[in-house]
Amino acid sequence: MTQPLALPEDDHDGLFADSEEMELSFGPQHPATHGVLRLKLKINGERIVESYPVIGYLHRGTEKLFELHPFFQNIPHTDRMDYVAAATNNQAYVGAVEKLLGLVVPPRARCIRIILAELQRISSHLLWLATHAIDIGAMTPFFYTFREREILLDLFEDYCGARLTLNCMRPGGLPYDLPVGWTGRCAALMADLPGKLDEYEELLTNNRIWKKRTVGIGVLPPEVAIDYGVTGPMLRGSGVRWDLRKALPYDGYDEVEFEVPIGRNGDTYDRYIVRMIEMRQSVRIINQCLEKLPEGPIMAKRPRVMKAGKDAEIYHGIEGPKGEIGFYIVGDGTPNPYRCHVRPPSFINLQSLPELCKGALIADLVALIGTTDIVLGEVDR
Amino acid sequence: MDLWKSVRKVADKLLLPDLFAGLALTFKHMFREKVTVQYPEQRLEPSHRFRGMFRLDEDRCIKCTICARDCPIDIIYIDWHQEVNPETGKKDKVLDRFDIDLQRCMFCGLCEEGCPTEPKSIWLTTKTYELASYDRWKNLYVDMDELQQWQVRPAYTDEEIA
Amino acid sequence: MTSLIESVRTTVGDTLFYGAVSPLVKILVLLFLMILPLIAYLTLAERRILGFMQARLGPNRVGPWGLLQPIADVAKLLVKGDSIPLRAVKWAFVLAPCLVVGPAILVFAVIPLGPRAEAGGLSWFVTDINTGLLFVVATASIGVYGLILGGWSSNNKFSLMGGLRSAAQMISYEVPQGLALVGPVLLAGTLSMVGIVEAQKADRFWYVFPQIVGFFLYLVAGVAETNRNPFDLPEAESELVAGFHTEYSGMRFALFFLGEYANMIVISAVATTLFLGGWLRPFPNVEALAFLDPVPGVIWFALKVFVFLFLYIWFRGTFPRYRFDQLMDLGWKWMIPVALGNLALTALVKLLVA
Amino acid sequence: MSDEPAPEKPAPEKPAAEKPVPEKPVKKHEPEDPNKPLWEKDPVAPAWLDGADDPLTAALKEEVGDAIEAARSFAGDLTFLVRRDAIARTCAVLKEKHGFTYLVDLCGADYPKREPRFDVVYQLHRFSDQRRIRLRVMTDEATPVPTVCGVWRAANWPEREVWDMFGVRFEGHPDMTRILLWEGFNGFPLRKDFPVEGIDTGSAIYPEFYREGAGPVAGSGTGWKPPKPPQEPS
Repeated sequence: MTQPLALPEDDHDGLFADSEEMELSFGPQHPATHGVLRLKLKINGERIVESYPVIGYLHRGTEKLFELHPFFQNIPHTDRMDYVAAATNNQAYVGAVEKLLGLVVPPRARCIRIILAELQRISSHLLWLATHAIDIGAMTPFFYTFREREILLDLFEDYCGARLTLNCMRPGGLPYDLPVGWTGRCAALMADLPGKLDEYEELLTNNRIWKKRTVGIGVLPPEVAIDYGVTGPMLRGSGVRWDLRKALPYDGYDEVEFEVPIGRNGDTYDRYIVRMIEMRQSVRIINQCLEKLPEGPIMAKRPRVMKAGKDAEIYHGIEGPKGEIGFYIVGDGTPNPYRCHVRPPSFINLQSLPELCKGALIADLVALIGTTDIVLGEVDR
Repeated sequence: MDLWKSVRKVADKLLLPDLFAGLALTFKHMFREKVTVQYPEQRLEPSHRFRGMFRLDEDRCIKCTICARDCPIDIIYIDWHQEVNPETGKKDKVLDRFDIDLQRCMFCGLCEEGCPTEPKSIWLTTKTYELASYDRWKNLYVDMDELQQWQVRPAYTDEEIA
Repeated sequence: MTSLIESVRTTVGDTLFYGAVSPLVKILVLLFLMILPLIAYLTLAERRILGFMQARLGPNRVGPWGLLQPIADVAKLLVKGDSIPLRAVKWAFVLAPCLVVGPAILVFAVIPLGPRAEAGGLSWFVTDINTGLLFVVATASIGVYGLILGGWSSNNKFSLMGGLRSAAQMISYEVPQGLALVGPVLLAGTLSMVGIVEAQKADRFWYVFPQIVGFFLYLVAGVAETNRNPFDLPEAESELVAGFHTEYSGMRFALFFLGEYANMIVISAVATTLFLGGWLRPFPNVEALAFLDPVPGVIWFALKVFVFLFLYIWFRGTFPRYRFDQLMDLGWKWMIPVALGNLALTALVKLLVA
Repeated sequence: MSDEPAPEKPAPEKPAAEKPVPEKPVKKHEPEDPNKPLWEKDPVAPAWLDGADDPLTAALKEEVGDAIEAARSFAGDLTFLVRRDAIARTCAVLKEKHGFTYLVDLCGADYPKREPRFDVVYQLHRFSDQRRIRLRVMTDEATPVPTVCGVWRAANWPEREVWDMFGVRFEGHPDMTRILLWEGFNGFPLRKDFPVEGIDTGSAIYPEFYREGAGPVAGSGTGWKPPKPPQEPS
């Protein structure tokens, strides 16, 4: 590798000889691609004619790793897929394993799981808001949201000892009970959070520049959204009132009251509003759970070595912050999963990006990457 | 009503209330308390359950190697042999090697969770987070003695280094 | 002070003194004691104020309260490797930063920091040409060549797009900016910068009051001219990585940086001179405030400039970024018609009053 | 996990750190108390049930005939084994007539001991009654599976992923290229015979510097070679 990089003969810098179009490689080292997404763009001036996402720069073979370890050892690996929403990844995985083994989770564990998952949803949405805003050029919400996210992560740290890669759930229940005083701190934050959300909204929601940048950008009609398999806030932003927490309730979500917000036009602004309301609804769910937190065990009775039945297969999906995160697990009678496939919401949602940014400008593209709320750790796994 | 609406629309166009609301918010924040932690001088106390650097208690350890087996990435290396204890005359397991390759450790805590002794003989709850180092093999590959004596973080501030 | 000036004047003779020595000394003082330190500390102020707005502290490690940070920055940028891309157009790549900084600093020649010389003293400006404002507008518009050249010569598509954006943006916004500047000129009846301030003194009010629309237009256009948030499209870091200066590093990057901040100060200084009465104290027509008269004019001037600079930073801390076509919309469809209307109204009023 | 009985050992006080609450020891060989809550009973793993009497099975058998080779259900999810060449038709029927408009997931699985060795698994969702079903298709290395990209656009990337990871090709797919790995990668990593340690990743990263098969990590792999060179997608 000592020889200097040989330059190709003049290739007109990717300009097509007979047209105005230019090829632009957007990423993987680009500040707005949230990691290592690469988009091959064909642009005419600043207008995008065609885009082709290139992914896989963060591929770590997680699904192969799953096959090598017993069920419980895979939980830390799930943390590292969507690394800003580890609790929901854990929840989806242990949910699938529980379904496979027939484990029943005690009510206290279920309630704490809901609290953790909703805290994680808020923290993931806060991070999304921070990066989305900074993509569109508003720098300040980034710091405000991180201020609150820090307190949230402190709660996670108090509970399980980690801030991002939580490893906080086990098949059949939870590894730890809540520490003393945790519920009080959580309730205090929940009382504080709606006011902080108002602050962010004051900076963005009515701001005419923000509206100009988001209203009518990247419209995704509901039929197209369903056709693309888009889930989560993106689907709800398109006006489909579908939330797995309501549709196929898991971990006792049918016992709490909350509303599922939907958008009207399916544009970037609607998705922004949907996520903002979702955070408020999460606060509402957490408050209910803190109120009714039952006493009792936090771990179900489970076999010492967890083995799936021979030829057993299961698919279990939950509502993650970014959409449906599901695990398809095949068992073969050993303690390891025979096959464990992840349905990553970011991966499927990212698929709709070329459709969204057809005819958009480069400036819209960063808004659209922000609004799809991708985490490349999950896209590439 | 239409008139009122159009008046408001014009006022909205001219007076830019939304932009001024944002400006007011950022201006207010200038005088609020800051959240920055001045790191080397101020340090945040990690929570009690914080998963940091490992500790090992060799006397408590029963050499069952469950921690090594439970580790998802196999970074705990344990060798032991049996030896007759001259005092009691019983056969005891003696650790030859208990190494942890911290470079790859992801601090999941499954080793601690799997440990059958009570209290645990390997634990991560040491409230330590300053593990950065200039020499990975020297400082991030810890053996048995280091695990037992390990209690201070590396020197960081000027006074500590001096 | 006065005696020193007098002794120098008698030694070298009047012609030489007023023709060479005094301007040279003024230029050196202006450049090295005022503009460059101001720019350096403006970067620090921006980072600190932005930090305060964002619930954090900003740089506070180098020196007391971080006051030596700009010096550390300059030292860092000076010793940093200065790379030129293999296929860049070298002469243009090297020339571009100079083209940005040079004109920005040149403009200060005609900006009056204070009143004309009293007997035996020196005036508070380098020179007063009777087409001062024209000089300002003309010189400032050279800067855009630097951006375009820098963007084009880097041989990077992001740079190229940044350069093109800056060209379109700065040319578009020069129109409303120029039109907004005509208002005070009409009121003052002169293009000389000193003359405009003196006219405000004679009229006994700042021109911001009759020209409030023009003032706002100039403010917005000024933000756009300096490529600052919310109009920082040419270097929009989330879209174009760093826009026209993506490939620049080390001292060349520092020059672009310098140019941007110098331009901010220029815009603020021009706005101060034309709309806020330059070195005049607030409300020059109110006798009750006469106790403020002993404060030197340059202090008032500096205070007004700082208010503008704070506005720049404040905007950056608050607003999202416009999109390119929306920026053009705003410039051509809103600001130019409004500026023309404002101009017509001003002319009409002036005609009727006279 | 490891609930081995802990030998009692006199141990000094642990440092001030909260420990997880120890799980209650579960005694064995005791008659189960029927009133115990579910989570204290021994877990009952779900089992396969026959799905032939499901109305959907009957309706589907009528519409696509012998395309449905088997219908079973596990833990409430009805699973159809569909004939390979009829999968696109079956999916279209399910979408058009039965309202399964949402393709949740599409993935592959490798059973090397079986013939044919690969499965492609489709998870379908119906919004009207929140019903989920699963389709599976068996295939081998040589035979491509008809694509369902025409039915759901959501199938595009997952099908590419299955090709990438298992080497199962999809007929009629608009863009049958590798998605997570790069073009020219030797082998299919999620196959059971692919070594976990990895292989010589070959070239195609820097074709101007490295020959085919002489990539940057040459020699560090296990020398594993795929049974036959991967067929380039047409």
